[in-house]
Amino acid sequence: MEIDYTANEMMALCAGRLVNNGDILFAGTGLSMLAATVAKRIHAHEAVVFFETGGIDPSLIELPLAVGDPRVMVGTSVNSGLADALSLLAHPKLHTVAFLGAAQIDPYGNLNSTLLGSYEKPLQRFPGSGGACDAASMASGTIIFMQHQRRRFVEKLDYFTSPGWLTGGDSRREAGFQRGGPVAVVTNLGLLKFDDRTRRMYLSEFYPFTTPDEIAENTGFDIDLSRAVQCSPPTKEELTTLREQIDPQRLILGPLKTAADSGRPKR
Amino acid sequence: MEIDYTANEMMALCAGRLVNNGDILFAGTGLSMLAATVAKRIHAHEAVVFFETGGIDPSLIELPLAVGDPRVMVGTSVNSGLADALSLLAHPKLHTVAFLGAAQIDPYGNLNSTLLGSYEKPLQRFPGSGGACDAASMASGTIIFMQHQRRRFVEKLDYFTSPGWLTGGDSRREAGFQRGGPVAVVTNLGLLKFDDRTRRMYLSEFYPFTTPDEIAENTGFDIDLSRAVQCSPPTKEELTTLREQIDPQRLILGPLKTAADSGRPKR
Amino acid sequence: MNKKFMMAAEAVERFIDDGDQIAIGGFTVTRNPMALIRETLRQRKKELYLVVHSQGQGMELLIGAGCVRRVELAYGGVARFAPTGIRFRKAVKEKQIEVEDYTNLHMTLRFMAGAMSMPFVATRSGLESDIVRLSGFSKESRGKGRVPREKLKVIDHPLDPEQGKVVVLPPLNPDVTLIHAQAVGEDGTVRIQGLTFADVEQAKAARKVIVSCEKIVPTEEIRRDPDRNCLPHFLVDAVVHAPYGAHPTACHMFYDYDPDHLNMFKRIAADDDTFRQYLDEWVYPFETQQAYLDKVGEKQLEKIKADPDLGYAPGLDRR
Amino acid sequence: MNKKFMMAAEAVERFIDDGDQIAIGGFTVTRNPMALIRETLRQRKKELYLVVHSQGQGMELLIGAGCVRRVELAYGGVARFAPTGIRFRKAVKEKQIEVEDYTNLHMTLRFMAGAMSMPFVATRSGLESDIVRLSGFSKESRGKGRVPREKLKVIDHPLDPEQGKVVVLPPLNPDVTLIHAQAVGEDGTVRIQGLTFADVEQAKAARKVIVSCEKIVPTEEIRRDPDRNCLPHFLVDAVVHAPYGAHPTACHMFYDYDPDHLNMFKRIAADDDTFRQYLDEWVYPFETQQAYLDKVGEKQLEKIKADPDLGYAPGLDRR
Repeated sequence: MEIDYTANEMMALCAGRLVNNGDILFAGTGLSMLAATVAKRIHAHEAVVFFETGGIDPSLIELPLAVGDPRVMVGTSVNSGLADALSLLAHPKLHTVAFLGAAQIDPYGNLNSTLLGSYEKPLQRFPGSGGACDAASMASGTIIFMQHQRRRFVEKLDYFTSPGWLTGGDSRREAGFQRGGPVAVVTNLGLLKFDDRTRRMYLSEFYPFTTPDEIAENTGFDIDLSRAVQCSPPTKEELTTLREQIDPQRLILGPLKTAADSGRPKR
Repeated sequence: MEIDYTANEMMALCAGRLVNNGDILFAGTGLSMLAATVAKRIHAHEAVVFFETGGIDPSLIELPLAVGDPRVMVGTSVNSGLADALSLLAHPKLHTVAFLGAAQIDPYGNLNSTLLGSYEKPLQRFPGSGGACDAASMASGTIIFMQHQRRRFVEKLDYFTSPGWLTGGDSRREAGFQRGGPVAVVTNLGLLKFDDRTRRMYLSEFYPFTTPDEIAENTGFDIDLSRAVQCSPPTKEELTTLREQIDPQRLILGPLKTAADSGRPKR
Repeated sequence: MNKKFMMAAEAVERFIDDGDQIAIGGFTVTRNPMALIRETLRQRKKELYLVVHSQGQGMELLIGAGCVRRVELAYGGVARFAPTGIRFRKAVKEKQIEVEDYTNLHMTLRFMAGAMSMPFVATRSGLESDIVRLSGFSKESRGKGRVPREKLKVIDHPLDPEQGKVVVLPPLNPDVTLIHAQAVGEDGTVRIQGLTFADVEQAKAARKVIVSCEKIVPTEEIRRDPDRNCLPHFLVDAVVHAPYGAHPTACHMFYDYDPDHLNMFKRIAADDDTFRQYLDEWVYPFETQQAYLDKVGEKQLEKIKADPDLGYAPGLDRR
Repeated sequence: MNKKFMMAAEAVERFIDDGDQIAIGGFTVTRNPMALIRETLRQRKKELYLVVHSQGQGMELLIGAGCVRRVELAYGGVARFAPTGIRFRKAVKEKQIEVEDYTNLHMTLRFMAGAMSMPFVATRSGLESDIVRLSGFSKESRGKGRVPREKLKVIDHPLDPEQGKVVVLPPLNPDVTLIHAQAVGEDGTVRIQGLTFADVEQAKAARKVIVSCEKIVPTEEIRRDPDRNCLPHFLVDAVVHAPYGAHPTACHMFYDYDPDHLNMFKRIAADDDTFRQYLDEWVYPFETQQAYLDKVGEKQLEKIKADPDLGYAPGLDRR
């Protein structure tokens, strides 16, 4: 490898490459903000970032650490509130793409960010939907960040927080959703997409420092590897933009170690 | 009569006397604004006036000629819009009183401000509800201004725009309204109220320059006159406030002629 | 310059089609998007389907000039200048237009539902009234084009039957919304000063949005104070710089309504011939807003100019 | 002085009762009404029923100190400082509180419905999810006190069956809403700067509203620019002047969140003993906001002070 990079950097860039010019991006903090920002700087100049809290297209001079951070209220087009911002997700004239994360994902991209165990007897509590279920229900598409671990990629969710492709096929539209569904899952090992017909997850790209087999091993359900290709490593431009312009303090990127070190989940 | 006054002056003051301190007043323009303002200046200092357009408690340095007049946007507590303002009407912690006018009224205070004839074959079109039906549906009470004429006080409305006491008795609450109903009708001849039990209109006060019989003659349905007393004429303070402080240009009060002249409807 | 910025002629030609459902911002005598409406008349748009709450002078011109087939509204009047809109009244009586009545809250909630992608919206306002009981559009038109399948429906409260009946209303998503604002940034961000009426909901509900404005300001300037802004740039399709673009209606902080013009209009509006003369004199000849303003005259514009503290023209003779 | 103005101690004592349903404004690490919440802890209010969208530090204290019995929420976390609220997580696991989950849009719409007296509100968000399928409160509690008869319901679209299923949600009308604002006029008019989150809807929906604020300004001043105001005076029941009243969360244009305090809290929150020590050190002793600020210290307040152009503290070490 000519340039050294971390798994976090690869994830941010891999997700950023999925953004199209003109997309209206519903971002959280963390990697999603890096992905959105790097896409805007490199190839999707007219993409717009907004936050569920009401900050629409902020200048983001400093990286916000929360979607309610005062840093999302500066240089915006409009400072509004939750009602306005969450409504944008569903706006028929916008192509809205939401970045989401979760504790668990199933083969159809449905997400759990609420709890482990059962609703009656929770073993572990997470924060809950926030706006995630809203975004998953109403955006034109979602891009999901996950740590790639068997206990997170599960056949059945402990709690179904946010709708993906439901049970696959046409089930999402039949349930009453007017659009949307997961576009991709970006993990620390690779990029997963959903079959156009069955809507089941398959491996689309594996990072240069992983293998399809390693990914299958870390996935808690059967996953189609037949379409997998190697992901292009970060370009110099991508890495420079990310490191020097977007997160120079590595607040989100974290320590600079090699991808091979940082990318593999600890088990 | 010691002080000369017009029917319009009598109407504004008579309605103003019905306002209680702390009432939140939904005003239109015209007489309702005079009534609200005179009440605020004389006895209901903490009453608040707001407009359906979103102007909440404006200073009203000059009289607005429309509820969307830029004069309702100055010195307000909040400049908002229709959604916010119309929602205030129903606010459970506020005692909201709405001033309304109409083309027709029936014995239970239901109003028509939409048309004469039928919906299929209108003979004459009026502006329509605007916010009147909303106020009649949701305010704690309504005070209605009318010109007292047989063709306006009718047994059956040509079009039912705004709900009053419906068919009387408990019908309003049974229909699903949570509060409200007409408190009084202020006309150029007198003040009419609604029986606590039957909710049918009766004559409460006749102006010094009219008689109960004249009022009955100008009412298109049977009206109970048995409870009628004479209305106190305007006090000097009331008239001075109205003429000198509120409408010195007589934009709404109109020409200064005696009540006996101006009060009687032309037939 | 941002490619959204264009002349009224281009905006109306590109974004308004015959038969479109059109929402109009403003209220009776304030912030009617008159420059855009005059251009719509000039381009002889036909069969328009207006959806408004309380519309005044703008609707008078559109209906009077024969551009309109259908109207959903709560109120048609020009305040004290014409408590019932003169051309509106005439068109209803002569059955030139089909009308369906709602209340201001109904229309506002329907725009809000459209703006927020709510499937429908519920209220208790209007129970038992003819607004709820009677439909103005024919059965045959129902469910076709933009005419909603049902005007509205009265249903039992779905969560708590003890709460009785409620009215449910369909959302509105007009083809085009026309509004007039005080300022637009070079990026397209919109700022309205004073009351917003339902302009924001109307614009957010629309498939296409045309905004005319008093002034265009640099992006940095409009974004220095985003608490005051009401529409993000990416929801706006066309911006037309039109000083005095609401004349003869008012624009808070810029100018008052023009009582002379509105009184003159009132005198001529009832008669078809004098109304046509009005259009020939005040509407059709002007390809640009500037040409129209030259016709109005500097003296008149000065007369209605707003006091910078009050936002209107104090002492203006409004009789 | 307006009789609505009072100390936090009086406001909490007069307007919050044990068992009340309480809405809290702000969002995770911003504009949590902390001064009011600390006073609520100090007065040992019990059995509170919180209704929030995304609540952070304020809910952590209320739950941690045992003031809370029930919560309806969409999100319980303090952003990067505690992606899941530490005391919230613990209380759920140990079944000290009953929880019912919604989404941010659900909660916002429910507050909006309460604020606007809509009988209920409809959305497609959450169809097929466990948020819609599962209820967290027991059957026995349903319809009692403020617990809605139904958490929500999935129904067929009442106006157009072709549009399929929709979720209908009950309005919220909390007993009390607590918010922290930048400024309140001497008349009680409230101004929030920056994002309003759902504070305005929460306040309008409430039976009683307590507002703490950074500064009190003359009535003429706050009414000189009413476009910026968000709550009319007559909807506000108590105003508490509390500079830095959102600390350790942020208040746009006044101060940033306090990373030192929040990191310290994160370290002590998981353990019941150290958490109790925190309360004894940072909450219970202070009868006034000033006493609390003395404890925080001038140096720390200076460190988080906002830059007047940016509204936050640039370069603040936020690790």
